Amino acid sequence: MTLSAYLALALILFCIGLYGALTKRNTVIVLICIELMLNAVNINFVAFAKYGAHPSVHGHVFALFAIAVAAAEAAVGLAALIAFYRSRKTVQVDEANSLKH
Amino acid sequence: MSNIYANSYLIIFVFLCLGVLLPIGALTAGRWLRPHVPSDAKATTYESGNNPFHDSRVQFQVRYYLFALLFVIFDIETVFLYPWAVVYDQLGLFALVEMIIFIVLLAIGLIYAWKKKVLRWM
Amino acid sequence: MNDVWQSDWSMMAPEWIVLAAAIALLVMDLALPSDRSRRPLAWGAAAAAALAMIATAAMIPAGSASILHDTFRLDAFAKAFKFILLAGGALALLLVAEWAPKEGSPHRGEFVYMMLFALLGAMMMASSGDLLTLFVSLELLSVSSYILAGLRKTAPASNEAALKYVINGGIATAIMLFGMSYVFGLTGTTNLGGIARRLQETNEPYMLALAFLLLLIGVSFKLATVPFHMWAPDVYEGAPVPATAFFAVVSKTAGFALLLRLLVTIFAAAPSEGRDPSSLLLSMQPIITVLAGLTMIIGSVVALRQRSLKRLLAYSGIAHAGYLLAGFAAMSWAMIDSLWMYLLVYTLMNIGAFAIIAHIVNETGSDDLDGLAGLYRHRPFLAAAFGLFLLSLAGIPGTAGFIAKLHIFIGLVVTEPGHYVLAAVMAITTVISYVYYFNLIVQLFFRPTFTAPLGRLPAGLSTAVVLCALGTLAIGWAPGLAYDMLAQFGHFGDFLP
Amino acid sequence: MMEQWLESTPGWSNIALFFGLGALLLAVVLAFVTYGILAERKVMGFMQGRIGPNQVGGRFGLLQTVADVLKLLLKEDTIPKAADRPLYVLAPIIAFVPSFMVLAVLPFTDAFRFADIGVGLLYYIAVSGLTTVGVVAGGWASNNKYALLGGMRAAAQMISYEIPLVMSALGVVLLAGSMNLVDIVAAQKDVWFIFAQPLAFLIFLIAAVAELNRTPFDLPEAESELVAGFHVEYSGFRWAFFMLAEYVYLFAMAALVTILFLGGWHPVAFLGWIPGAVWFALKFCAVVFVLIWFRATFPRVRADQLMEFAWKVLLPLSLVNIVLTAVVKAWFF
Amino acid sequence: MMFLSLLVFSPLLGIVLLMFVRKTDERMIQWLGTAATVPPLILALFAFIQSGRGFRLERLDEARDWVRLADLPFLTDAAYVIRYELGIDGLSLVFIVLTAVLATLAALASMLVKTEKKGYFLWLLALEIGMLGVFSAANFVWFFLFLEVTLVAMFLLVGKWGGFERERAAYSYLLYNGLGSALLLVVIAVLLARTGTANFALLHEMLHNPAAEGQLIAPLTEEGSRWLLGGLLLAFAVKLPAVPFHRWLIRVHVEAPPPVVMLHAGVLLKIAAYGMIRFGVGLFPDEFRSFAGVLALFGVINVLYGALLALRQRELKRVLAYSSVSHMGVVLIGLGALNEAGIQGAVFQSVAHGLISALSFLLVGVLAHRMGTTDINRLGGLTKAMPLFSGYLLTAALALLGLPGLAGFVGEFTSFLGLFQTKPALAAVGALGLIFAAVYSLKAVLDITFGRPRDRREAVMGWREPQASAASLGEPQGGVVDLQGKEAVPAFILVALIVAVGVYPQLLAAPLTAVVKTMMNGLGG
Repeated sequence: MTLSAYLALALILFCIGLYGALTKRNTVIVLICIELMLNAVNINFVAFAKYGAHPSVHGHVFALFAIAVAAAEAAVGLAALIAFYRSRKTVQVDEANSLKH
Repeated sequence: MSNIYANSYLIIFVFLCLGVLLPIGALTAGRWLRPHVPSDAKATTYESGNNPFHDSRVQFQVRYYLFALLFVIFDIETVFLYPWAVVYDQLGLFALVEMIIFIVLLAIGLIYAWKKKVLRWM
Repeated sequence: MNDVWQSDWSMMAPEWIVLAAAIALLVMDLALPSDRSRRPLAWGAAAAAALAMIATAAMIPAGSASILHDTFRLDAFAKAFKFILLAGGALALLLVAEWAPKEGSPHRGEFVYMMLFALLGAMMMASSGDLLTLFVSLELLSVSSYILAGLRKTAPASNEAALKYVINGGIATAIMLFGMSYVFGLTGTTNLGGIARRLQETNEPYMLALAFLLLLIGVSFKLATVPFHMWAPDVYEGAPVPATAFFAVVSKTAGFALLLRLLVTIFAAAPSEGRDPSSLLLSMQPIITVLAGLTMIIGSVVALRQRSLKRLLAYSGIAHAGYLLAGFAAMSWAMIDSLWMYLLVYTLMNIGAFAIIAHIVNETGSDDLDGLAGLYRHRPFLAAAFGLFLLSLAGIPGTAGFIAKLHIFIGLVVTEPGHYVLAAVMAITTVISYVYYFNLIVQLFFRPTFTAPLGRLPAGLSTAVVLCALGTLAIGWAPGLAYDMLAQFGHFGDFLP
Repeated sequence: MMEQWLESTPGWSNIALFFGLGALLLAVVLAFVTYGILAERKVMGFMQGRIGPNQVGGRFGLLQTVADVLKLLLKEDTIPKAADRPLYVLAPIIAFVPSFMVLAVLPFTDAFRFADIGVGLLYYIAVSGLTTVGVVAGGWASNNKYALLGGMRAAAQMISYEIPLVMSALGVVLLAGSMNLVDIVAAQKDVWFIFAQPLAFLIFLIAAVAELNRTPFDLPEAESELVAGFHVEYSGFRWAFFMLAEYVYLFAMAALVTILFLGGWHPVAFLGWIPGAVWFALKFCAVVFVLIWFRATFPRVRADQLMEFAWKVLLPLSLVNIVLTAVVKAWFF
Repeated sequence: MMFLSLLVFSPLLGIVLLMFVRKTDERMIQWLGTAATVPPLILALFAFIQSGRGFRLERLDEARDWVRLADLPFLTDAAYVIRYELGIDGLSLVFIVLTAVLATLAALASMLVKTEKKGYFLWLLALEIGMLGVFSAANFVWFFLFLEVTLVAMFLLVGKWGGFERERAAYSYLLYNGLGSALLLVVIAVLLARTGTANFALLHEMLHNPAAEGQLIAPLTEEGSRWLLGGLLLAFAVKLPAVPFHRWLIRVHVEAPPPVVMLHAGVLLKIAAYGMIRFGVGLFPDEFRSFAGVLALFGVINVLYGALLALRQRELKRVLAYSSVSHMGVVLIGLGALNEAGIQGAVFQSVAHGLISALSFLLVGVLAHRMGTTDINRLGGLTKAMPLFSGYLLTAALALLGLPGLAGFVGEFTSFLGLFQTKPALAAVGALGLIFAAVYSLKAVLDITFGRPRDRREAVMGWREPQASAASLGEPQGGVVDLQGKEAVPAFILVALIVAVGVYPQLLAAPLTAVVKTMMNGLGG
């Protein structure tokens, strides 16, 4: 019961994140949505580590690493976004269209 | 044991509620007490007495972002350092060596930022 | 913790070499005055990668082993793929040495060691025996790649490429991690072997299938296959050419290493509700097959319309990823063999092509395929080399590309029942690909020149071109060279832990 | 006392109990803020050869702050037309709530403490970081150039100094082997960490001052440069809550310094007969005094010096401190 | 024994030497390029004569380790070993000699090519290597390898040195043949994967020896074999070309430089016939039976369709192109007959058509060079200006229509003889094509040689302007001069060969007999 509640929460968060990441035009929101997805992953890991069929500390460790990596990715993502903003003066994904056949 | 855990977070929740209630209460009380005589002049943005011009949400200096990014990286590293520090006694020499390597890598990152003049505010 | 100290650290020699080189170059780059050329750094990095390659080759005869609680595996698979990764990395670094964008190249130092870090990530990925190391090394590769894509800070195209890469990569990473979390949840361990063993006892076919699909989607980003291929053309076009070459070759190889390590190890013996109850992987075969077919078709058909060389090679890369995925989908005994062979060959021919494109971009500032027109007249050898790479990419016999493709074909039809439809799709898309490859050949040899003659090929590029051309020819006419090496891996019998 | 309550089964009665206790603490804190401000003005007056407040509430101006608060309460509330209204209203609350929440984990004595969580220190650092959001939000929502600049500066400063703060506290965690603040105090039974970790203490103190936005690091509110920083558009009680947050943080930070480095409620050597609460209060007051002292004596640093100091001096030093601590601990213990 | 390798790769010597010749030294290039085609010719003729004296061609077999694809415990030692294997029999020898002869003649005729001769000769020699290799390969993979060499070489030769629409022609050549090759590759891959070998003899053994069937890596069902044969035949049908796939042939014939068309029509098309005989009949005799009727039907369609369209063409190159389609139909008919006469006829027809089309295209090349056009409407009365040329052209036309005593007759006659034995009705319909052949070849040639140069559009109702190729638009080059010595030599040799084969078909039949006999045994009588 506990586990499935966490899993459901994570799944919902993940789906919201995925939906946002795939549909939103504002890059900042897209990046935040990606973070949302990653956080859903962390909930999963921690929930499994505590209430899973085979509880083990590996889940916590994995969550820590996921957090760290997500931060690194966010940092690079923001850096890319800033660089993009400085050259194009926009943060809308659909205006990132200078690269086309 | 588990009660301590649950109760502790209950306390934190209570504190959160109190923290939210106080400003709400105070501001509501203030609404009853304070005068309310709005005018256009009062609602203008304060710019040292000049008439406000332009939008103030201008582009910031990039250095703010740079510091923000640096912060994100270094702050997250504590995710590894804190657990390590807590169980340091039980880990032995290997953990020390490993963490020194980690810190050296962090330091290299810092030196990199330093050399690239990221740390310069002006 | 004693066992950690007593681990055989020399097993990680190639990784140590690359890591040490990366850090040393980083420090040197910081210490050197800013007006000094960074070209020697790139050469040094290429040398380090070559050294690591030799170290890897020296380890081939040794049996498989693992250290650090089976998180780092040095089996035949790891060695084989590291060999390709390092070869690709070294060649791409040669391209970095001659990188000369029109705004100057103030970030060549970064270019060099970010590439080494990415290479390190790819190598660790080939060697990992644990979800965690797999994930972290994947991200080391990915994050470094994002930076590589955006290294031309003042070029809008490069910025856009980096942004798109990050967003797509981030989504893919999240999807894959979500799959990993389910895998972990079902087994409670992150060790790949442990997961495989525990999964045999689980009875959660639907969650497992979901995990599989999530992982597959996540991996398909690295592979640039359907459904996550859309980033490739934009990123390839916008990124600096050496970075593009790196993505095309090393990232792709690493992606297939990931695919095999992750999906095959975990799911080969997992229970399933599908058509083969004993193996989830086999029950998912139809899906992979469809994805492979779609990838091949989309890659080759859309490539027909491209005028940018980098974009063209991006789509061709998608098509090639489709061929590789087809080799994977067949799941014959030749699976890993043929993938290895194909990736090796793909590395050689692709980097060779990118080296020449790098030269054209350096000289003309554009990668339109008009830039190739009449190259034959003033640079006959360059044109001949490019022609060779194109023929090889097209899979014409006499070049390495043919042998690799033949091997995939054999893998496709050797199983019972054979994947004839996939083989047919592959054959037809190959012929479609003739059109755009030969279109370039037409430009090279038939058309008159419009532009000023290109200058001489600089040392780094010519080294890369010569090495790649020799390799392509040698494997084309004496494939025994590569197959003898492949035979040493013993058909990756020790792949499953 | 508290321990029993903590071990009882959670329920509505517990909530009511904790609510009561929390409200009590809130009252204490508000009292502290009221008289802390007065004390600050008095001490500064003394140091600057002035008298300080002496009109309202007797010769010592005991009701001065109360009067100030009442004045704020009666002030008209104005919200600039160009402001982002919801965010503008929300910002002071966002800034204040975490400042109060961090108090939940601080143990004042053996008995007088609230939540007992294993990651107390981490909790403090994490939650206190949220205030930055309120500050930036306030600066941004005001739609005022000064406010925005002040908000940005505040954010930059707070995140910059959070790193050395966190890293220096790591030395303490290393020695104590726990992040639970009670355990950390317990670990100082023999030696206070100010002696075991002098470098960490210095870094922590400096970073703490900067985190509190107090002189010499009060750039976000530098009146002479930015009018009043991020809260230039705020008035009345909205402004009061920014101010309140600042002084609650003063309270919390002083308590934290006491807990981390000054041995909490542990007595000095032979003076064990004095109750722990008194010891804690004494140390706490000493820290507060030092902070006020700083304010009266140090000139404000320049913005560039401020940032570079954090990254180029404090951060490397704290890294060195971590390594040193770890090495020493590995060799000698 | 390196004889076959030497034979196949001897043009390589020419390629290497040519590399060192300056681009501008055209005489030297022409001389060297021609000389380079002589060694294979000598070797091929030597082998031909020796085998005529009873030398056993199997003794020429060569095998060398090349690549071992897999080394798995459950496989036998020989499995997945692809060796470099060359080996010929009478059937291959005939085609090798044809190739060698036509290559030399094409090199001689290459004096008609004026631009970038160095590159031209490099690729021409590469093409020759490919063609020789295709016929010498004793291994499917190497067969394919050499086949693709010809593909690339032809693409470049057509695309760079061809007429006005050369690139289009090159692309359609590439696409059609690429598709054929891809199909072939799939078949090869299946065979290799299932049997573990690509060697013709071993494959034959594996597929037909019940004892060896147990050694198959994976089973090959009857239905599977039928699919394989179907794929094989389809692949070669594209290359032959059979009718729905013939468009590329027209383009290539019209646009390619004449010496290249000589080789293309003379040899490359015959690879398909060779492949059908060698692999279709050789490896899958039982399954071939069920396809024979379809093949014959397609052959008849080819013959009639090609001939009818040839009738409608007003441009000499197109006439010849469609006549090629028609004549390749005869090859299909021979194969479809599936008896000794039929197969022999198919080979005869291949060789004969090779020689005749080479001659025709040589003459067309000269014509285009002299007159700047090959449009029949704009040519006429050449007998006066170019009597020698006209004589040759007439001979070619006569050979084309299958006049007894010339090579064409032997092939057509034998093929139809074969078909009459098995499917008389179909044969009767197909024979109509022969009548058309007489009409279109004579009509075209007589118009050119004797007719008056005028626009005859009004004479033939409803003609649209035939698509004019570049060659038909240019101005006459170098005035109207008759066939000159250098050009007359290849023409003369070709005529001599045509006559020789026509008069003494035993010349070809001798080496073929044994091979065809073996194949008929495989077919079970």
